[in-house]
Order: sequence, then structure tokens, then C-alpha cells
Amino acid sequence: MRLGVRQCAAGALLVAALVLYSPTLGAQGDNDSFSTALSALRDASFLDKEAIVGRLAESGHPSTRAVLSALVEDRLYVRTADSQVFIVKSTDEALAAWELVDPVSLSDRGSAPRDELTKIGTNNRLRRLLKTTLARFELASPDPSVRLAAVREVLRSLDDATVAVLRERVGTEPDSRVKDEIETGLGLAALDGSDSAARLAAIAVLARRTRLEVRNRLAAMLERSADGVYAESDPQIRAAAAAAVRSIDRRRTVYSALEVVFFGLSVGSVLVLVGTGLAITFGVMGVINMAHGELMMLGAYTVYVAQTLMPGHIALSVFLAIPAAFLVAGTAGVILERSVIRFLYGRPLETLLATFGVSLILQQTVRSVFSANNRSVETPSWMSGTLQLGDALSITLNRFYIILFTLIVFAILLVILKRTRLGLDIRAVAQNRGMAQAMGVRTERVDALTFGLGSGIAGLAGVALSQFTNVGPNLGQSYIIDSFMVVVFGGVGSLWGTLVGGLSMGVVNQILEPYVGAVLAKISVLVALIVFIQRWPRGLFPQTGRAAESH
Amino acid sequence: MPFGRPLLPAMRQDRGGAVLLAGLVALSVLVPLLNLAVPPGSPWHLSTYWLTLLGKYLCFGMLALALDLIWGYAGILSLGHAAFFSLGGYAMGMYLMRQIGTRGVYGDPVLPDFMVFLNWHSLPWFWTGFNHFWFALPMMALAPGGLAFVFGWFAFRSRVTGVYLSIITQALSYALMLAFFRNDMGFGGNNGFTDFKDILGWDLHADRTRVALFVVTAVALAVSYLVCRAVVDSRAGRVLRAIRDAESRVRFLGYRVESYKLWVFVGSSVIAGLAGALYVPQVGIINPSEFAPINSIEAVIWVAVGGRGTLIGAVAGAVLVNYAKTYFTGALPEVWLYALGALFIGVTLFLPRGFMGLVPGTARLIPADGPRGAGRPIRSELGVSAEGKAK
Amino acid sequence: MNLKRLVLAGWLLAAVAGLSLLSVVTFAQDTIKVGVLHSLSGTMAISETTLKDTVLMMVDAQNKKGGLLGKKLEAVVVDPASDWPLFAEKARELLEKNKVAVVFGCWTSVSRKSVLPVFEKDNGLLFYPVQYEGEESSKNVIYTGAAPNQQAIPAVDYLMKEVSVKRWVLEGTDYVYPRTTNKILEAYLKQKGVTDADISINYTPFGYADWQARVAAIKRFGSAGKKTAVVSTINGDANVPFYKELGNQKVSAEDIPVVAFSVGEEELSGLDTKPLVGHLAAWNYFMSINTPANKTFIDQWHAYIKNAKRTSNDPMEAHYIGFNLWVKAVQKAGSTDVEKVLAALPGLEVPNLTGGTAKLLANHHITKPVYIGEVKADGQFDIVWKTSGTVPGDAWSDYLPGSKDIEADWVTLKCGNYNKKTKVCSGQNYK
Amino acid sequence: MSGPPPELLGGKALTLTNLTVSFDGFKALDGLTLTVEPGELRCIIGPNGAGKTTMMDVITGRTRPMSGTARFGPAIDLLTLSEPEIVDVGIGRKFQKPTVFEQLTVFENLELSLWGDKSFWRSLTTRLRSSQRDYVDDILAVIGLASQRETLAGTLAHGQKQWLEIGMLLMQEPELLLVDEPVAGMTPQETDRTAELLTSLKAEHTLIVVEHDMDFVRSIARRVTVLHEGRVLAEGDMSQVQNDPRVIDVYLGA
Repeated sequence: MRLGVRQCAAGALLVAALVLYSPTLGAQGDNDSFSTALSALRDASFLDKEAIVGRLAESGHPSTRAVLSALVEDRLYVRTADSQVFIVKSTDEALAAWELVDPVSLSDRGSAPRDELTKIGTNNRLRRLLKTTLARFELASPDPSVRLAAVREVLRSLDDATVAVLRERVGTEPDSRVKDEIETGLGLAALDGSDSAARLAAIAVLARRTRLEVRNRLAAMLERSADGVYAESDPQIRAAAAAAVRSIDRRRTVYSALEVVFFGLSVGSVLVLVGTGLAITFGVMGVINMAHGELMMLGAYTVYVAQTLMPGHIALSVFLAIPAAFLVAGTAGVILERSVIRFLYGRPLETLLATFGVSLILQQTVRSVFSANNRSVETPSWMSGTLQLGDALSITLNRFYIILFTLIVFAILLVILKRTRLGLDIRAVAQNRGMAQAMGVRTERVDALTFGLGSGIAGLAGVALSQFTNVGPNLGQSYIIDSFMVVVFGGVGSLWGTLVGGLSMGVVNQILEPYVGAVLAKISVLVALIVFIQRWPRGLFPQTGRAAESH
Repeated sequence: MPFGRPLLPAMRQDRGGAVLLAGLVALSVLVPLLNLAVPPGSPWHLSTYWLTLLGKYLCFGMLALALDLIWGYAGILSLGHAAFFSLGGYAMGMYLMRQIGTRGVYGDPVLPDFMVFLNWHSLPWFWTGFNHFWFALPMMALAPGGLAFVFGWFAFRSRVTGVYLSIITQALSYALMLAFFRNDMGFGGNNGFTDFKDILGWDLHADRTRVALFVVTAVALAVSYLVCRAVVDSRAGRVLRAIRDAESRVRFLGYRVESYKLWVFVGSSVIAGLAGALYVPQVGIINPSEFAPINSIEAVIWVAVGGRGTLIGAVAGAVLVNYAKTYFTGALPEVWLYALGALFIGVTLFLPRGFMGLVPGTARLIPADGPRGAGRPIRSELGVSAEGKAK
Repeated sequence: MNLKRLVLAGWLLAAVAGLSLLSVVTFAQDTIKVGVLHSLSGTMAISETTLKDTVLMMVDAQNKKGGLLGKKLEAVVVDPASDWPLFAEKARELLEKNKVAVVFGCWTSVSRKSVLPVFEKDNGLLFYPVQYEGEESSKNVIYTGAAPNQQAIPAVDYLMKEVSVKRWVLEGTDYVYPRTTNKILEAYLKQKGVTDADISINYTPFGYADWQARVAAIKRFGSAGKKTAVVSTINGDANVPFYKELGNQKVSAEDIPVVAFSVGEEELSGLDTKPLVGHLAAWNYFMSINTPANKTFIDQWHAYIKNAKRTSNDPMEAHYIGFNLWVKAVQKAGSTDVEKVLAALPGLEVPNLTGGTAKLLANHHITKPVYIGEVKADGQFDIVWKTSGTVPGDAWSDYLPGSKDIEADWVTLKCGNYNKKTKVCSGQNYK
Repeated sequence: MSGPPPELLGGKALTLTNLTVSFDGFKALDGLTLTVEPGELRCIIGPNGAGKTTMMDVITGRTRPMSGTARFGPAIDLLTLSEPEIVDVGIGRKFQKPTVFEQLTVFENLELSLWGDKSFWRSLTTRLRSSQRDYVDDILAVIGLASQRETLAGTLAHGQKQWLEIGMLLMQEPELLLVDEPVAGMTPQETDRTAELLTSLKAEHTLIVVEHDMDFVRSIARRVTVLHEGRVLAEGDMSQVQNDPRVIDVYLGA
């Protein structure tokens, strides 16, 4: 079975780990050799570092684990002054000086300014090695979740030595989830064994898992080489494996269906978000707002500015950016309405012309102010990562939050339109301007505010976009068409149409994509839209009754 | 001239047209002279750079003309005309690619280079025939025309109007753009067609050929102008304007509105296609970004800047805006977008009828605001509701 | 009405003023004109603006050294606005209207293809600084970027030998560079005994943002028990969402490393590097390479751009090399005449920024070292591998059936695509 | 060909039976039954929302009823015909708010309304024959706009637009004319002029006039039908209708 450099090293370390953790041998590590190994790390090549890490682990020194985890977390530094190696407590960019810890005694050693410290770097192989090594330490951690992670880590590189440890743990493991995981591992290992009874048992265990690795491992036994020889000779075991694969697949199909729906919703929610603002400026006010995309861009840049203003507080800055973006884009919208659009009511096609001009100007302004390069917007840590539902379905958090965000924004908008005075005015003006005027609605003001509201929402969309795509001068361009599609598909003037339209477009797209590829999927969605409009010329939720008959 | 046409405007219109035609004639005489006869040294020499540029402007002029015919007179705002333009261009491009023959970098007698290094083994079926000009030429009109017919037949029959129509035309050209970007389509993907050698046996890089192409373009523009003029001056033209102003009223007069819209749409798309076909050999490349919706929008803007519903205004606008673009991208590369943006805003705010609005008398010919005339509810024009922002 | 007249008058005035301004520009005193043909607006501005500044910096420096042949250099900057036909038009403007001696420009292949006929017709000289798909060698173009054998193939070698990768995902944006590169890599991998089952090729459109499904698929492909790597030819804008998605779906560089050919320091400065740490890039230059030459260059750059945070990247080095090659050739030829310069160029050597020298070969490509770097949290790269010595750029890949018999040689054969089998020199635009 | 085909000149009655139309729940017509004899001038009155306009929409094929029949003469079932086809069988309609083609001249407005082949290709080449031009001029005289021949319709006064539109109807020589609130917003003089115009027409046309202005109705109408909530409330000559108690409390009383 596959044995790279890594596995060998891992094997060696494992022995060390065993020694370290079997309570009978309370091995006393020798501080001197330990610290010499440490100082050797200073300017070793990556390959040497791997060897040194090996030595450290074998040394069985009590602070080995602390050092290794510091190394993998980029917290192991050398003080330039005396080229002493230290563990840094926290590498917070915000701090001017970092607190030092002695790697041998793990006792505090005051602090040093950042620029007097140089990091001991790692690369992929080293990190991988460190993780597997540490995992073996953590197998014995009191915290079950840590143990679970550790087992998962160990499973990535199974070898006889690892299996030995797992065997030892499986008996004593109290936590069921960890136990399952270990059994999975043992099962996978057992498959390679010779005792067919054990292998059948293993298959029986594995058949209850959903994890892809397991499935592929079993499926691999069923493959037959070019000359028709099965990878697995024993027909009985093959049958068992085949059955196992089938049952796993059955469970997985459910998950993958859910996955597609989720992906679809997340794509759709973005469409909805970019469409909603337009549903106001274009749908309600009839302004063909070509600058809509650039208003989103403003929102995205607001996030960037917020983050540069308060480095180190990413999460907070994003939260502050939400209202800020609304205000920035909203104000821009109001200015735009007062200075240009209000002269163009009754001439919507000219609003297209003017707003297109505005969009050009906004783009170039951003280029002049922030340069043509994309800007780096960081994602708060709590937004990256996944929500693991079962073995097979993982929901990516940032997409999940964006769906949430979209729904919230949409709900708030509905409340504004349906429950507030402003909303009432907006609808009144949209319905019948003259009448509204007669009833004392200050239509001018309402126009400005309506447009501001729509633009503000575009700003909010920008905040969301900044979390998963480029923040650059072209941000707007890449979404403007989609937004118009969504609004028209949903039916101009209908918010619900925008919601339903956007979501369904997203889901359809994601259902098609695996089969026909991204481009054809998009094309088919567009064609579907065209056909749909042929059949229902006023979109999903058309305005009914006499009002709709325009002549 | 049909009877009963108001005479004074007729005079005016003809004067405008006369100016345009005279200009085109002058160009097609002067340009060859200045480019070929005058020695490169002299200040009067017209460089190939300007020659190509003028040729390009005229092509865009044709595109604008086509757009004005349906937008200015029938009130159909197409945001997909770039698609027809590009289809014409691709038809010409396919012909030019086949003309390269063994002079391609791989020296393959049949396959264009991009097919060779993506190791295709034979020409896709839809390439057959394009090595003959007599086949390619009609395709330059039929490809866009056919698409327009199918699309229009459905759209107008099901009475898709206003912004809904605009957006699905946009969707159409967007979809086509994505499709042509795919290398599997057999149209050279993102790189499209380029490095053309010659057309009808004449070397495309020789000034003589370029001059010839320019003159052909000028003539094509003149002819398409006369055709459009004839259409809008016929009773059909008046019906179209009537449709623009009050569509359902025209139905009650017993006209089959959809067929009027359809045919003028097809005609317009054919003109656009031919413009594209003439554009490609002059600029020397055609690739999918020509389909980009933004291009359609720009074309609409040329018409608006010039003044819609006047035909000459459209041509003037196209030339004006594109000259501005050429000039600014060269002179103020850092800030030219400001200038262009300002131009668009300025025109909409101060010249609602475009620059033609400044020409005394023509203003009256131009629909005041939007296809349904001044003060009509904004949203009804969007095809949404009769109520709304009525004054 | 008066207002209208006023406005119109305003416009006219502006136009006139502008035109006269232009004429002033064009009738300047006797200088050597250096054309800069990089998009300053539109989608490509992101990458190309930096290159414009680089050339301006080099011109500036050269003038401080007293110019060239006793004349000052004058940069002529135009904006082709990421619009491919406009590239051809602007190239013509530079060559015919401004009569520039040399042009530094283009980024995308299509823009190069678009200007190629113009340069060959007007016999201009273009220095093209970006890694590209090869399959081209023009008399009038000097390719200072990497050909596939100077970037893609070494990168794959590294993954095979050092990381012992067995399973390959070739993920690219659907245009010529990825298509060709992947064709070459596919042929190369198969030659190395990789089976079809272990290669997955996929293309996505430009600016693709919804990577979730694709990344999920890559994860599945990678869970087959063999070490898997992604070779990414994903184009600029689509990268950020791609890496963010990798991060979100917890695909770490230790499990499935991604080696990219178009993600450099410039791109990294535009995105949150957390999810990228450990992923790889293959270039011929890295900002983090510690040589005196590189240090001086970076300092010069920071001083010129007045921003100590700005990064340098591979195409900038290419322009650095290209510019110096041109200067050297002009000095050797004693003239800026294109024919003379082209004659002088082949064989010239100038130092690159990584401690070696770049030699211009007869096929108008240069020799380059290849480095593999691992992304660090600070947006810089750890060099984890480099080729011993430099690799000569190969215009015509040996791994493509169409081109394996073709070679380019502008010294003896005087031909950019000479078929060794049929002994024919095809596709030449110049009689 | 000028003028409708002979078989249409026979004179046909319009019969509506049990027409029901509803817009999302609201019943605009509710089992409307009504007959108009050839050559008659029938006035339809009724409060807003009584279904007057909807009735016209049904007759002209613009709205399709949920149930009921609409026949023109014994042979023609209007519900099966498209809008243009209905025009062809000789039914013309004048809208409530005048819709003339503002960007065309008065003459052009009438020209477009001429009988004849209205296909696109035909109208590309067709020219006015002198007989047709005379006919247009006759109509111009009838509606009293001869002097405005070349003016843009958009610049006409309100009343003139109304007449022009009636003129456009006459151009098609319809057998049945539907006229929707012809004198709304007219000056007294214009109103009288319109009254004359309509009465002068009723000889060879059947007219259905919807109007609010009682004096005007009194001045032209023989028979009056009162609609209410989509049904016929009363029918008869003006005096009968006026004295009908039901009418008084739903309409005249109000």
C-alpha cells in the first residue's frame, strides 16, 4: 500500500507517540538534546525540518506537543537579537509586541516587538507531517471533539502503526462518534488484510457509513483491470462490497439532491439580492438604471474601506459596513435622482442613456481612487467553513449566511413597503402620481427616497458580493444583466416575482450544471427565460386587470 | 413620393438625406485620392489608420441606422442588435478563414489554425460552403435575418412589448455571446477569427483593398439609408409610427401589427448583419465579445445622441460618439470614461432630441419623449401599467 | 433653447481645445517614441495597468541615464480598453500616427492575435510580457513571457516527483491558453503513464463565481485514495471565488494542492489570502526571490509608484527584461530601425531579476528559470522548488500533434513556423 | 377595392346574450343581454363600473367573456374573431379618451384608416388612388377638419381629435359604430357639433353611443339602455327611462 516519505516518517513518530502516551513509561525527555534540536530548526531546509520534527517527537519531551502545535500554527519564532527560539502566545497583527514563551520550560519570557522576531516557516509537507503527528498526541485528548478531529486526521494516512494505535483506543473510547470513526478506520485497514471473515465483517461495518472515501475504497475492490481481472479476487467478498456500495450510494443520492438544492438556493439568493434593488428603482419607478451595478460596487468598496479603517476587527467591520453601505449607496442614489433622473421622468429610455453615463463615471472614479486592481476584502472566520450535516452533506457557511441575509433584507423591504408611511407613499405614487399629489404626498421627496431605498439595497447586495467575489471596478458590470433578467422574469414591479424568479433561476441553473457544464447551463437558463417571456409576456407575477392593458 | 405626405417635412427630410448622401459620395471620392494618390510624406496623406477608422465609423453608422429604423419609427427598443451585427461578422469571418488555406501557421489546407491545435480532424458541417463567396454573402444576411425572423415571430405574435422585449433581446445576445465563447462551438472561442489574408483574391493588408472596402461600405450605408428612407416614407412607415404611438389603436384599424413589427425587425437585423460583415475585414478580427450586451446598449446610445426617428441623426450619432471614443482613448487614456459619461448625461439632460434636435425644423419629426409621445405614463411605456408617473 | 445653444457651444469649445492639445502632443521635439499598449479600463485593466506603469518607470530610468542614442525616450500611452478590435486600431495608431519605435503591450492572447497582423503589415516591434499558450512565433513579436514548457510542464514535474501526485484535475477558464496548455499537459501526463481515469479536465466561463458545485466535484474526484492535485489555468477574476470556495469547503493545500499559472503577487494583493496558504504557483519570477537585482528593482518600483506596499510580479520582470533587451539591441544596432533592431536582438543576453541571465533565442522567445512557490499568509511566496539553470522557451510544443514538427528560427531559417517534415514555411504575412 | 364587400351591407342586428366577464373576482359584466337593430342609434348610460366599456371590449374582441354569446347578424359569431377580423366585418370603435396618432397629420390619420389590403408588403408599395384621396377629403369635410388637413393630429384641440377619430371610423365604412363618451370634456359648441355629426351618421350606420352627459343623450337618442352592475337595468325612450324608479335611485338620483 502507498508508502511515501510522509508515511514512513509518520510511522516512526507514531512509535514515539506510543511511548509518550503509554502511562507505564513516564519517559523523562532530555532538555539539552531537545533545545539543540529546536535551535537547529532556525535555519534548516524544509527537508531537514522534517527530520528535526521527527527527532523532537521521539525525544518524548513533555513540551513537544506545545512546540509542534506552535510550529504548525506559525507561532514558533526566532529572536533576531540572540537567535533564540520562542513560542509566541498570540500573533495578533494589532499588537505591537508579542508575548514570548520558552519552548522548553513553557514559562513566560516577557515580550518582544514584532520586527525583532522572524518566523520559522513551514510548507505543505511539513504542515501535513505536523498535523498527523499532533493528531496522534491528541488521540488521548480529554475533549471528544478534539479526539474526533484527531482520528479523522489519522485516517488520512493509514498504516500498520496507526492501525495499532486505533485498535488500542477503540476499546477505551467512550464517545460513540469517535468510536464509529475509529471503527471506520479499522474497517478500511481490515479490507487490506487476508482473513476473509474479518474482511466481510469490516465490509458490514463500512456499509453503514456514508463517507465518500469509504465508498470509493469499496468500489475500488469491484474494478476490473483491462484483462478482465477483478481487483478483488474473492467473489463472496466482491458481492458483499457491491451490496455495501449500493446501500451507501442510495443514502448518498438523497444528500446530493439536498446539496444541489442548497447550491441552487445560494446562487439564486445572490440573484435575488442583486435584483431586489433594481425591482425598486426599475420595477417601481421605471428607471432603466444601468448604474445599478455600480451602486452595488460602492457597497462592496464600503466593506473594503471599513476593513482598512479598523484592521484586526474583521467581523465587526463587516457588520458596521452593512448600514454604512446602505447609506453610501443610498446617498449616491438620492444624489443621482435629484441631479439627473428627476429631469427624465416620462422618458425611461433616456434614463438608460444617462444612467449608463453615470455608471461609466462611477467605474472610472473607483479606478482613480482605489486603483484598477481588485481590493482584498477579508471574510470573517465565522463565515468561512462548513456546517456538516451527516457525513455527506456539508453546507458552506458563507453561502448559508448570504441566503439568510437575502431573506432578511427582503423581509425588511416588505415591511417598509407595506407597513410604513414611506412605503404607503411609494406605492401611492407608483399607482397614481396625480392622485397622490392631490392627496398631499410630496411626490418629489418620495421619488428621491424611493430611488435612495433601491440604491441602498443595491449597496447591501454589494456587501454580500464582497464576501465571495472580486471587489473591483468591474464588479457591477458582471451582475447588471442578471439583475435585469431576474426583475423581468419575476414581472416588473413585483417584489415577490423577484424573489421567486431569482431563486428558481438559481436552482434550475445548479440542477443543469453538473450535466451540461457551467456555460451551457447558463445559456439554457437564458433561453428558458426568453421562451418563458414569449408565453407569459409580463413575467411570473404580472399586473392583472385593466391597468395592465397599456395603450 | 406617396400623395398626402406633408410636403414641408418631406423637403427637410430630403435635405438631411441629401447632406448625408453628398457626404458619402465626397468621402468615397476623397478617401481613395488622399490615401492612394497623395504620397505618404505629405500632410494631406490619409494614413491607413484613418482609413480603417472611417470605415469602422461607417459600419457603426449602418448599425445605428438599423437600430433607428425599429426604435425611432416602430418603437421597438432592441438591446440585441450587437448579436445580428456579430452574426453577419462571423459569416464574413468564416469566409475569410477559409480563404487563408495553406497559409495558416500549420499550413493545413482545410482546417483553420484554432481547429488544428485543438486537434479537430474535420470541418464541422456548418462550415461547409463558406469557402465560396457566393455562399457566404447571402449567409451574412440570412444568419441574422433568420434569427430575427424566428425570434420576432414568437415575440411579436405573443405581444411581448416595451422593456420585456428589450430585455429578452438582451438575453438573446448574451446567450449567443456565452455560446460563441465555448471553444467546442467551432468558432474559435474567445480568440474568434483573426489573421485574415485576403478577400476575393485581394490582399487584405494592401491599401488598395482597404480603400475598396471603404468605398463598398460607404455605398452600403448610402443604399441602406435610401431603403430605410423609402420604408419610413411609405404608408408602411406611417403605420409603423402609428404603432409606435398607439399600438392597439392600429389593431382596431385592421392592421396586423405583429407582421409589421416582424418584417421591419428582420429588415433592420439584415442591415445590422451586413454592417458587421463589412466591419470584420476592416478591423481584422471578430470574436464573441462583439456580442456583449454592452455593445448593443452603446449602439442605442449613438442613436439617442444623434436623435432618434431621423435616420441621419443615428448615423451622425454613431460617427460622433465613436470619434469621441477614439479621440479620448488616445488623448486622455486615464480619464476618457469621464468624458464619455459626461457626454451621455449632457445629451440626455440638455438635448432630449439628440443633436438633431438642434437642427431647426427636424425637432418636430422626432418623437418627443419615448415611443408613445410626451407626458405618457413612464410605466406604460415599460409595458407595465397605464397608471403611474403621468404628469 | 439658449441653454441648449450654450451647452453645444461648450462642447464645441471643449473639442477644439482638446484637439489643439493633441496636436501639441503629437508635434513634440525629436524623441524616440515608446508605445505602451495596455488596457487602462475594462476587464483587463486590473492586470495591465501595472505593466503600463512598469514601462513608464523603465523609460523614466533610461532617460535619467541620458536616454538612448543621445535622444530622450518618450512614452506614448493609449487605452485599448480591453476591447480586442480596439487593440488593433490602437496598434495602428501607435505605429502609423505616432510612429513609435517599439511597443510594449498586450496581456490576453486574443489581444495579441488581434494586433499581430497590424505589426506584421507595418513591420512594427512588439514586446509581449505574459505567459501564453505558445504555438506562435512572429517576426515582429518578442515573447518575454513563458511558453508552456517554461511554466506548465515543470510545475507538473514538480507535483509528480516531489509531491508524488497520481490524480490530476486540469481546471481552466474556457479560452485558448487553458485549452492549449491542458492539451499539452494531457499529452505529457499520458506519456508519463497516467490513465484517462486519473485525469479530469473541466472548463468554466470567464469571471465564473459559483464554484461550489465544481469544488464539490473536485473533492469527490480527490477522494479516490490517490494523491490528487489541481492544475489551475483559471483566468484572473474567477480565481478569488474559486479559492474562497476551496477554503469554505475545507479543501486544504495539504490534501489537494492547487498549482496556478495565472495567480501572482498582484492577484494575491487583491484577495484574502487565508484560504490560499500552501497552494502553489509556477512562475519565472517571484517578488520574494532574494537577489540584489530584485531588491533594487523593487525599491525602484516603490519609489516610482510612491507606494511601498505595491507588489512586483512575473510579467513586470518580463517587461524589465524586454525593455533592457530592446535598449541593448538599439545600442548594438546604433538605430531604432525595426529591421536593424530585429537583426541585433537574437543572441543578446541581459540579466533577469532572479540572479541569472535571459537570452533571446532565435525563435523570439527567451530563456527563463522556473520557480514553484507556496502561497504565504502575507501574499508572498515561499520558493519550494526551482529548475536547475534556465529553460529555453519553445514556441511550438512537442506534445501537440499539429506542432511537433514545426520550429521557429529567425536567424538561419528566417521563418516563424517551419515544418521540418514538409520543409515548408507557412503562414507568413510578409513578402 | 373601396368599401366593404356587398354581403356586409345587408344591415345586421347586434345581439348580446348572457355575457359574463370578471376581472379577478369582480364581475364587470353579469349576464348582459342586449339587442341593437340595424340603423338604430342606441345610447347606453350607467354609473361608473356598470360595464359599459367592458361591453365594448367584448364586442371588439379585446376582452373574451367567460360565458355568453355575441353575434353580429345571424351569421357572424364575434367571439370567434380576432380584433382585426372584427374590424373587417364592419364594426368600428371610438375610444373614451381620443387616441389619434399624434405624430401623424390629420390626413395621414385618415389615410391609415382606409379600406384596403393592410398587409405589410402591400403598404410598402401602395399609393393613394385619386378616388381614395377624394374620399378622404369628403370625410374631412364631414368631420369639418378640411382646413387642418396637414396639421399634426397631436396639435388638434380636444374636440377636433374626437371628430378626427370618428372620421377614422367612417373611413372603414363600418356598419356598426361604437362611440365611447364622445362629448366628454367638450365645449357646448363642440358638443352640439358632435350631436349633429352623430345624427347625420345614423342613416346608413348603426350607432351605439355610451355617454354620461344627459342633455346630449336626450338631444340625440331615440332608445336608451341603462346598465347597472353589468346587467341591463332599464331600456326604452328617454322619458320612460328617466321615470323608471330603479334608474332614478341607482343613477339619476345620485
